[in-house]
Amino acid sequence: MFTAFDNFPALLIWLPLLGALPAFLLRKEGAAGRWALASSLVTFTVTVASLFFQGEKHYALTQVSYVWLPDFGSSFTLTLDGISWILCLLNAVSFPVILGSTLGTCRDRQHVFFGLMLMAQAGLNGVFLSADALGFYFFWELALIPVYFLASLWGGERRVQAAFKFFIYTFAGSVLMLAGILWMHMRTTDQSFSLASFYRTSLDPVEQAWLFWAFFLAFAIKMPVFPFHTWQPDAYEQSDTAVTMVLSGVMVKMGVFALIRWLLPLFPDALKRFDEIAILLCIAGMLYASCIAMVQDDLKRMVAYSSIAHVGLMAAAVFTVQQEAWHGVLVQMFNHGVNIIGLWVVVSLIESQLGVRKISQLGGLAQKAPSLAVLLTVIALANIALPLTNAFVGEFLMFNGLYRHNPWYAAAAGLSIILSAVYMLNMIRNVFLGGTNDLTDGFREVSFRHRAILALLVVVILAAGVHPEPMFRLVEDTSDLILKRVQSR
Amino acid sequence: MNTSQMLFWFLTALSILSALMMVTSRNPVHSVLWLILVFFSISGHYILMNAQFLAVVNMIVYAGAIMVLFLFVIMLMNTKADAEPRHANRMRLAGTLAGGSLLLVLVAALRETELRGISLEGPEGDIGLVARLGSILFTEYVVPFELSSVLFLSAMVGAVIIGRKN
Amino acid sequence: MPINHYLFLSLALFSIGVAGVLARRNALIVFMCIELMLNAVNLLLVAFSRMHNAAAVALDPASTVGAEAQILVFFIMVVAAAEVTVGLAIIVMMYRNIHSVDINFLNRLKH
Amino acid sequence: MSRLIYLVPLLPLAGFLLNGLGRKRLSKTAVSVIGVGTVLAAFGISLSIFFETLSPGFAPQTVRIADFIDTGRVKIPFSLLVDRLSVLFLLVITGVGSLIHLYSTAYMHEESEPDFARYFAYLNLFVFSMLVLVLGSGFVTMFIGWEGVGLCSYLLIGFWFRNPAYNDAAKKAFVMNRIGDLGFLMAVFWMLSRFGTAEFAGVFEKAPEATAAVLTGITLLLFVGATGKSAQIPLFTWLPDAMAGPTPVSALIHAATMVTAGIYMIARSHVLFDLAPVTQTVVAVTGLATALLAASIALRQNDIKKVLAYSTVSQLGYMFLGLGVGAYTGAVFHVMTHAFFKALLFLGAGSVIHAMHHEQDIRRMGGLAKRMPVTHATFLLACLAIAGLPPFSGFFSKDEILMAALAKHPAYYAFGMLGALMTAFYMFRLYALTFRGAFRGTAEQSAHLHESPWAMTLPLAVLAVLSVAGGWLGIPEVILPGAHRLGDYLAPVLSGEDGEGMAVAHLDHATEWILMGTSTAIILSVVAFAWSRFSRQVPSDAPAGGGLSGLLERKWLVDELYDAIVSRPLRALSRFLSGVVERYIIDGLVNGVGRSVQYGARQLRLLQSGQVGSYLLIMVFCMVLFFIVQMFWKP
Amino acid sequence: MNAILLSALWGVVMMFTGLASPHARLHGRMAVVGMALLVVAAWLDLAGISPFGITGGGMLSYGPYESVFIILMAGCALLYLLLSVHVMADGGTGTSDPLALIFFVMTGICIIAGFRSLLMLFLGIEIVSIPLYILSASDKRNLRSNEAALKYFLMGAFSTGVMLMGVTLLYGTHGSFYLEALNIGEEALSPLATAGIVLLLVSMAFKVSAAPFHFWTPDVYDGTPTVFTSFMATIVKGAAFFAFLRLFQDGFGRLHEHWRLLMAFLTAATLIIGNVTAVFQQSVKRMLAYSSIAQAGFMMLALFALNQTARTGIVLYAVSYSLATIGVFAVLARMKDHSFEAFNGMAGRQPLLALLLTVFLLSLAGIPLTAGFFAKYQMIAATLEEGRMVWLAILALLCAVVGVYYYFRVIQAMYFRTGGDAQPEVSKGTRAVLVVTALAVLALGIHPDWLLRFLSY
Repeated sequence: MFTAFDNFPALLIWLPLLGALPAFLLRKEGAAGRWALASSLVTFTVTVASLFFQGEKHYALTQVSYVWLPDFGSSFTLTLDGISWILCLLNAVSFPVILGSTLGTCRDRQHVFFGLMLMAQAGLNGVFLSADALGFYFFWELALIPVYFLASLWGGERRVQAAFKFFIYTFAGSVLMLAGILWMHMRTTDQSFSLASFYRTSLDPVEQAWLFWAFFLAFAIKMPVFPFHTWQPDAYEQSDTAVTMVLSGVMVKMGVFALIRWLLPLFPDALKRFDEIAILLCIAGMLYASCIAMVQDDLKRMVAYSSIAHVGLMAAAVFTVQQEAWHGVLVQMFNHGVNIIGLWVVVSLIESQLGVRKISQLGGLAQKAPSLAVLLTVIALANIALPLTNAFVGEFLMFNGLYRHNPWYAAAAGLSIILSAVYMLNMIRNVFLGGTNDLTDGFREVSFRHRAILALLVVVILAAGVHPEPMFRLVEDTSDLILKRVQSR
Repeated sequence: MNTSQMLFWFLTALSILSALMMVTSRNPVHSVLWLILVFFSISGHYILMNAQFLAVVNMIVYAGAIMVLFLFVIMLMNTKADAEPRHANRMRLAGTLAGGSLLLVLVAALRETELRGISLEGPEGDIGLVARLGSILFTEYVVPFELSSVLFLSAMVGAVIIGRKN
Repeated sequence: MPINHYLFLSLALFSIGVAGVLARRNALIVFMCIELMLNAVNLLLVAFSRMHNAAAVALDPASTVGAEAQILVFFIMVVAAAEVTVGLAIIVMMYRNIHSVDINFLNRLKH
Repeated sequence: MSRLIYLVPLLPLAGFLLNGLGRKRLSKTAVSVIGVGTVLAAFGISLSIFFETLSPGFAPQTVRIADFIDTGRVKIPFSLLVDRLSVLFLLVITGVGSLIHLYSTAYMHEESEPDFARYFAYLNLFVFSMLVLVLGSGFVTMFIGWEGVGLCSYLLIGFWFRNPAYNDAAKKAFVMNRIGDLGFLMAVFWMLSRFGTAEFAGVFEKAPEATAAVLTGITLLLFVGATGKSAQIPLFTWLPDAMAGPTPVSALIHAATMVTAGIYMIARSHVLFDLAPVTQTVVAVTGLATALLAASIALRQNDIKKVLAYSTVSQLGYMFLGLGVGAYTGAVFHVMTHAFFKALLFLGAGSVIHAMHHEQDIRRMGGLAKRMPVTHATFLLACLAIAGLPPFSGFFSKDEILMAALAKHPAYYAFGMLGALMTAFYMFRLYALTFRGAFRGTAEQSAHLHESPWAMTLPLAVLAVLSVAGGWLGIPEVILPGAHRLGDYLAPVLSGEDGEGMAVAHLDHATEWILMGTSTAIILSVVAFAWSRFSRQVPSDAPAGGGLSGLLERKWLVDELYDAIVSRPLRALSRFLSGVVERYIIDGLVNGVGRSVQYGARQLRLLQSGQVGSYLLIMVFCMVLFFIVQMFWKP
Repeated sequence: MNAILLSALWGVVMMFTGLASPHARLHGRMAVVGMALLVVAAWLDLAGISPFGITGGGMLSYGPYESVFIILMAGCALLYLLLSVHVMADGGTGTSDPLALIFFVMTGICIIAGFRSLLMLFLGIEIVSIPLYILSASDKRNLRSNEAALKYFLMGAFSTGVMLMGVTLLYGTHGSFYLEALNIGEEALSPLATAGIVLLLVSMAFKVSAAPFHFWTPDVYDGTPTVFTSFMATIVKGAAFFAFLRLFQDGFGRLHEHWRLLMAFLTAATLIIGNVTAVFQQSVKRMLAYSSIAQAGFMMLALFALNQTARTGIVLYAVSYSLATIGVFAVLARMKDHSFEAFNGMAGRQPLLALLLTVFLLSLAGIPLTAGFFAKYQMIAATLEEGRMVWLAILALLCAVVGVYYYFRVIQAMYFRTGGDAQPEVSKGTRAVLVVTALAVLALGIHPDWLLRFLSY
């Protein structure tokens, strides 16, 4: 029976989507932005509220299904379980922050910008909530389109090419996934696209092998995992920072999420054959990206490479199929989103004031903007997983899982802990500390709004770092359920 | 070898020879004339096979109307001598090669058909006669017959469109 | 006459037509070669018509089996006539514009 | 009182928050009160807990505050372990800490108000982290403090962030610590997967079941962590650089407390180390090597703080030597005494630097004894203590370690003794150059030279008392049987059923007396030599020449070596990856796919020649091909 | 049958309208009315109401599947006319004649949609082709139009010859033109019949512009006046595919195994050549010509798979492809410059038009929520259902990625680049029709069930 809770999943998609339409029409200066912020806050409220309507369900696999394409064996099925909830929450938290931080930025065609942003949010929520493969694919693409436009319309000089590369690359991955989805669909006993039917379907090893790689490629490009990552630095660098926040804060989580929700439970036998390759790719990517991050002079590229390293760890941890590693991954998805958005906010504040992102041209900002420096430091420390910040919890569990899988992997991956400290502190040293120069002399403390947003993020970082338990309670049951499925085959 | 066989071989030789001449003639007018000869020889074959109606139509429509139209156009353009440049030999070679290999492949493929032993000597029906064919055309095949008028209408409109002065 | 003779004759004429289409550059002659191909088809159709008819008539003298092939030949002629009208119109139009009927003379549209 | 244990770390945390958030509004007085008050209050509570632990019925207790991580097979609570070892450290940390806080109120008074508040916030945060480190009931909780102190060290070394060199030093400290932390973490993961827990109680209970290889591995990894934090070979180079921070910071963090975290950790997990003799040897050898290396470098340093820094590294090496030979009490004892005299030395140096207007080169000092009597007196006492002369505290603790080392292997003792001699030499070289002879600074410095205010001298005095008397807590059995109060106090924690002093027990008393006597005599002569020589002769300003002394002055070129074998190759590799692999290979492949499509497009379009003839020709050829495939090719 | 009669009759009506009145507007209106009536007539066929009661002697048959297809094609043609009659009127020549030809083409389409006999197929295809030769030649002074017409005509006539030879050879084996008579299974596998099938395959591949028989397509589509290209590339091509599928399913379906390999080759070649060559193009019109080849490659998958999904899917494909392409061409026909650069900055000047174009292009690229996605989906699904040569599906998908490249070039030009001067004059009415077309594209993208259910009666 439908209860009040059952409508929440659909609501989480419709709210931002319906919010997007008026935003396109609000041409008045600033109006669209305020509307979008309000809309995203409503979504946030509803997302949080949905937690309290869970009742007896305990975030276990609850599905709500609407008729859509019965002839295709597809329905509009949504599931709000632990893992989708935490990602929807990330989405709900991120967008007010992103929109709030970008509100006053000078930008032409604001109404389009904010409309597309909300559309992207709807698409992302759809990806996280879909329990139907076709719906999942739909949202997978639909999240991409608005972001493609956002990334092409606003940003650096080479944005069109960069965004296009991003689009084509991810599209290429996702068509392979589509082939895999269709194949799975054929193999289901009831010719259905539903997640449940997919889970029930058994495949022979050869099928599993190629399907595994088809799906993996799609997700690997999205995350991105080495060596499929080259779209990312370009896209991050060239996009408007608000868009980069969406990309790095929420969108890359699509890939990790999909590994857990789709790839591993569907092809457990293939996983047994290929997990080492996948993990090694991820770890190689972590070290590789960390090394490159060390020598980047562009703030955005540096953060981009650091993101590759972090996401690589998450992906590696997923492939270990260790219980607590998965919990760590799920929690870390949220935490990484918060942290990296925080970093981008700071980057965008610097760029908007000085028009420069080159680390070598900056310096001494801490003198001019002490509050900003403090907030950034906390966020940066969270990014390198200092204990009592949010990322520590996740990384600890992930490394733990990796260690249980193979100690040497953990040791190799652990080197990135050191490297991450190197590039993060380098960045702080060269941008915030030291003396000012001609350029940075004119830097002013950032506005109260931005400080408040960053402070909010810092509070989240610390709260989640000191008391991560509620998040574990949220994801545990679902995660263990899926894990059991992966292991039992 | 009876008369009809002799006729067959004669007409066959004639048609192939004329066809080759048609293709190789440098003068378009000669080509037209050779083609008319092909049509005549084919009509001869029709008669051999008791398809009298088609033999007649072939002569009237093809040899009579269509080829005259061709001649007319050639005259209109006044291109007696072939304007084809000499250096088209490569294309000619390729064309001949392609046509030859097509023939080769087809013949090789169809050498061993189930029809191999079947001879056309046999009781002759009357379907090739005007009356019989006409009645079939206007009963069973009246729909396509009527529809073929659309073709002529189109051709007419086409002539109007293309021929009209702007 | 074995049917195969007609088959091969027809194929020979057809192939000569094809070769002509390929080898010649005068639009009119190319067109004539196409007509030759059509006639090769016609000849074969009539031969098959005769073949099937002969088999059927042996059982039923009033049979109309095989007539449809001759009907098709008739339609082919109809179509050929229509095609000739349009085709010649196009060729004449082309001649009017460029004073040539060389098919390779027009090659603005490529790549 | 031990129920209030959580207040001990929380008070400094509260101080951190108050000072940190209110740094723009609070006056310096308020900041000082908060900063010093919270630590002092924590000291008070610690003291009361300490007295509680003295009672015979005291049993170690674990105070569980909350769950930190409890998911899957990983269960990590936030809980604090109150036993004699942790309480001892509490006392040292909060005690020395409050003294240094007090000292800082004067020392840092020149800073602007926000910076002043920031300084105290950092300092309080450090105390909090350090307390978490020692109170944590498991390796993860300890790791939280472990990284926390690293962070504070980073923040405080780079406190004057306008100076790029300081920032580099801060970064170096953090990164080197991180390298060690990775080892620590790996050990934690190993324990978690092997024992299912990282709580001390659980681990120690299950440790005997594990194989020697596992234990050796875990302990070695833990030791890697310790080398980072406690500045041992190979990760010691950050500590001398860390002197970039304000001097009280050097005293508190880089001498008295944080750097001893490694010793605390190993002492805490001595159960594991006892079961891993290979690791013990590694620890001892590393400690000894570090002690000698650092001491030798200190011989030729001219920066007052650098000398003290290398001295710290060297003393830490001694402590590791003690740990390696199983003299855990000795090591902890030395931690304590070292905290007193080294803090005193740093604070004294701070006082000097303060008076000299941030001049740190001892070649520009001299003759300060008269101008700064309190500083001079306390500094001298500290020097005597560190040199290991009886009856000063350093003598007892160092002696305990050396005796245990002798029992293990004579070589340990011999080299240890060599180090002690060097210590005595460079300390009195330092003392003589600073306080003896004639003043060599500028006239301006001379004019302003004065004794420091009470807030600075009071801590000096207190620490001087402790430096002198601190050693009396652990008087060896030879001198006064049953007077090793510290040993008795720590016995329940540090020694199992065997009883303390198993190493010492092997030596007969006569040998001990002889060794003590000779060593004291030699040290005395070295002291006298250094004193007399450097009261008159001042090292030249000329840069170091070649040979051994040049090598020493350039610190054995260790930094350069690391630069050559780690930093530069890594940087070159990164540049190569970023500039070549990323751009041309990986991205090149991706773009290559696109380019090959475009190339294909350019080639394929040529088929579209625009000529009907060729179109038809291709068609016919393909038709022929189809026929061949269809009619003749039987797959 | 209603549809055939009405379209043929209305063609004549259009001819006389041209005689009666020189007003192009009137011609346009008449044509629109006629096409609307054609939709209704086809609907009556579907409902079984056939006032004239003519049967084709079994040579034609119209089930719901065929009728729905005719309705859809007539519907597309209606949209096409609504979008194009103005442009034709502006062309200068009287519009009645081209419009009459379009109706004649519709007659041919109705025939080839319902043929049961090869004779009818031949006749239908000729009725479709001959008017198209004329339409492509309709811009008489333009050498490009001349060239297109000549190429189209010569190659078309050639392929007619090939097709007739195929029909003849099949007749030789079976003694009948009826599809039922041909489709008798393995015993029909004589060399003669096989040769016939190959020849028919070649000629049909030519008609649907499958590589390597596609060479006429880019040149003809490029040279033909844009309004007519739109018609040729969409509705006609869809119908040709419909006939192609009908022939090979109902005629040679039982011999599927024996010609599958050739079909796979054709499919792969078409996909690759169409998509890859389109990448290079500098003119949007020519790009669309190659895109039509690329899309044909996708439709070829239906012929490769030849199952129920393919059967319904090809209709969906034809409709969605037609709608989107008609939409793009409608804008293109109103522009002087057909290069990509001409579209630069169009989003700023004509936001609605740019948005609509984007919808169409996304559909062509096969992005979800547009009809194009489900069209491609059906094709891939059909291929996978077939279970063999899965690589073909993967190839198709990768080609779809290449497709994104060139379709998005237009989107990029419109939204992300500045300059350009394209100011297509689009009336309010046309805009409205374009909106309707776009909505149809979206509706099919969200609920293709609506259409597919009709087809699976």
